[in-house]
Amino acid sequence: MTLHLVFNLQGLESCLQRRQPADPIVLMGDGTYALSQSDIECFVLREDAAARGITSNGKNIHGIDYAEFVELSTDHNPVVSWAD
Amino acid sequence: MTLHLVFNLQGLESCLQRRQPADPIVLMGDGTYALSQSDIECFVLREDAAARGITSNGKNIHGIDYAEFVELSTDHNPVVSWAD
Amino acid sequence: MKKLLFVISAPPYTSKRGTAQLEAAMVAAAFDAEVSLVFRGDGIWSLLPDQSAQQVGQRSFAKVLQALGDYEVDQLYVCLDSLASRGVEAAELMQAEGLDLAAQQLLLAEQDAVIGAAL
Amino acid sequence: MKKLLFVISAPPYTSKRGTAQLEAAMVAAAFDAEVSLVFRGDGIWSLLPDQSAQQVGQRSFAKVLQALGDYEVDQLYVCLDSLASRGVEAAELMQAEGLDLAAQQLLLAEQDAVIGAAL
Amino acid sequence: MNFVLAVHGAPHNSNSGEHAIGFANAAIAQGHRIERVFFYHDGVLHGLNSQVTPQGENDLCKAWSELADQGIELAVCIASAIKRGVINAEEQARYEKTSHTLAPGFELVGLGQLVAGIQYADRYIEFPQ
Amino acid sequence: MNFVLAVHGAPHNSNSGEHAIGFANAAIAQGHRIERVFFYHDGVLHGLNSQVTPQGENDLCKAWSELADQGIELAVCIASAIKRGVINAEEQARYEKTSHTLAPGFELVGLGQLVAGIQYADRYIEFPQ
Repeated sequence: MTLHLVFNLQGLESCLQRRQPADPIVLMGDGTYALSQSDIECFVLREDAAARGITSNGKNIHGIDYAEFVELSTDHNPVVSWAD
Repeated sequence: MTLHLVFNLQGLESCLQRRQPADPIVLMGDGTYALSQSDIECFVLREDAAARGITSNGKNIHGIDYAEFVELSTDHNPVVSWAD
Repeated sequence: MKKLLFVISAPPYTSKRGTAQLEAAMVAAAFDAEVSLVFRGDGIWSLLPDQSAQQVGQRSFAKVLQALGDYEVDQLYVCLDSLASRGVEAAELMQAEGLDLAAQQLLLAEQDAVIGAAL
Repeated sequence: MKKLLFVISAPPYTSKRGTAQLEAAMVAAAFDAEVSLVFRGDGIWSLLPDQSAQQVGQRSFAKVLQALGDYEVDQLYVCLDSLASRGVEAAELMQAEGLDLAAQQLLLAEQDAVIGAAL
Repeated sequence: MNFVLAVHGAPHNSNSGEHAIGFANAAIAQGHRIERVFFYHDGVLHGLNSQVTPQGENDLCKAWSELADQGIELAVCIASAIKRGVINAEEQARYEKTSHTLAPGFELVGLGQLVAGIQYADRYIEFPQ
Repeated sequence: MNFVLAVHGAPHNSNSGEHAIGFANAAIAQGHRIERVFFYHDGVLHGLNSQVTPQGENDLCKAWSELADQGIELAVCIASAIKRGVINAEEQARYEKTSHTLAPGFELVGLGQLVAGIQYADRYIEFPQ
């Protein structure tokens, strides 16, 4: 199963249009701004969201650190980045 | 009167929303792709459009070179750039 | 004394252009220009409170923004259309006066120069 | 032999990333990878015919694209949604097979690696 | 007329340089004066002296050098420059780097030079990308 | 598990470096191997030796250097690098530049090293911005 790394809002849209529905998504960098707009189920790199002042209160949002990010990467293949 | 330099399609949208209606626009760089989509009256830097393979057949499109670009800049003030 | 408008349309922390824009605005104020600043597009994210930039090893945009006051740069504006299209309420942001597109049109028309309209 | 998909989503000539992507795709083919290429977003502008890049002192993207054939890279695709949203007809472009989003989903799912999805 | 130009984009990731050079040469040909070209953000990378122009591509370094020879000030924002590795001999010594990297004809200046230029010039024209 | 990471964004215009370094350190801590970090496009600017880290900001140069000391290959695409002014002593001589600018721990390589890395590694992970 593919893991999708999303680096901005336009990238999220491109990803959502093209992923398999069950593929997990990690929001990173400016991709974390998506938390203030949508409530898709996803992982989010906690330190990138915190840096930007974004708090996620959605119950489908799973904050992760780099260690958990590495674990997701080993559990999925390939890992595809999106940042249109 | 302000002269607007537009460097991409998103920049054109931002510019159109905020310029005075009579302000002239120069499309440059990736802003020249707008020619294949819209028919607003505008100037276009001819060599940037040609490089990208864009031909303008609209009658409101005025191709210019750098010399004419300089003349437009002296005739207007300020000159504002758009490239969101 | 010229009227200079600084535009911030990129989000903070990925590129560092927004911070550099603030620094330029402070210098302009120190040079006695009449300075205003507008946040639009993804630049509006710069105004979220509670940024913790030290987590990613950067200076906090919010701190640089506060320093603007020391330079008497107090004409801070935010584009209401950019907020609406991102589902953000003005009340969620640090203080900046909301401007609709017509008001931005007027603001632009009275400037001597616009800096970083593309940032 | 791995399946590698190269994505081009930036227009040519402003950044030079598209050309660099083509070069990487050729090297991958020379290394016996199974290579495909998809143009989407503003990357679709790369496929306009009659580019005259020498006018701005650059190499023509179209020429590098033609060289792909020498490396037997012949799986060239273009996103039909990206064309539609830009008002471009597939017939106006240099040859690439049109794919809708469902077909791109299948193409992505069978890759071992995707390179430059962000370009 | 008197112009200040601003270059905000990196050499290989934008057309900022091409646009500014094209404008400057046309303006000079018409008898105008380019008071200063101000390099800001990633634009400061135009002043890096170790760049190699690929065959068949625009030689921007040569074009800048020709503008400098005509007395045009190529002003590189020092704050943007040193963090990107564009340093003169003085900054090399200060930060104990192995070499200076600022191309001939360019100089490192403060942001005040941008503002003073805008205040003084008839036109400020920005080439963002 | 064996990773190849790719860095595509410039140091001060992206978070590519921060993301790749964060990932690499966490992967190593879990006993994984980073086969290679491949710097491409503007990402090659991470290898420029004249950069000065601003006070209070992440010292990426130090972080890269620590990764290199652990035996991780910092592979800089030579085609992307020389046109952006990131050159080693050999390229300095070839193009008659005044100094080399490649930071210790980085090396210039061909695009083949990207492809070979992807072919060999268990995962390819790209940090575009």
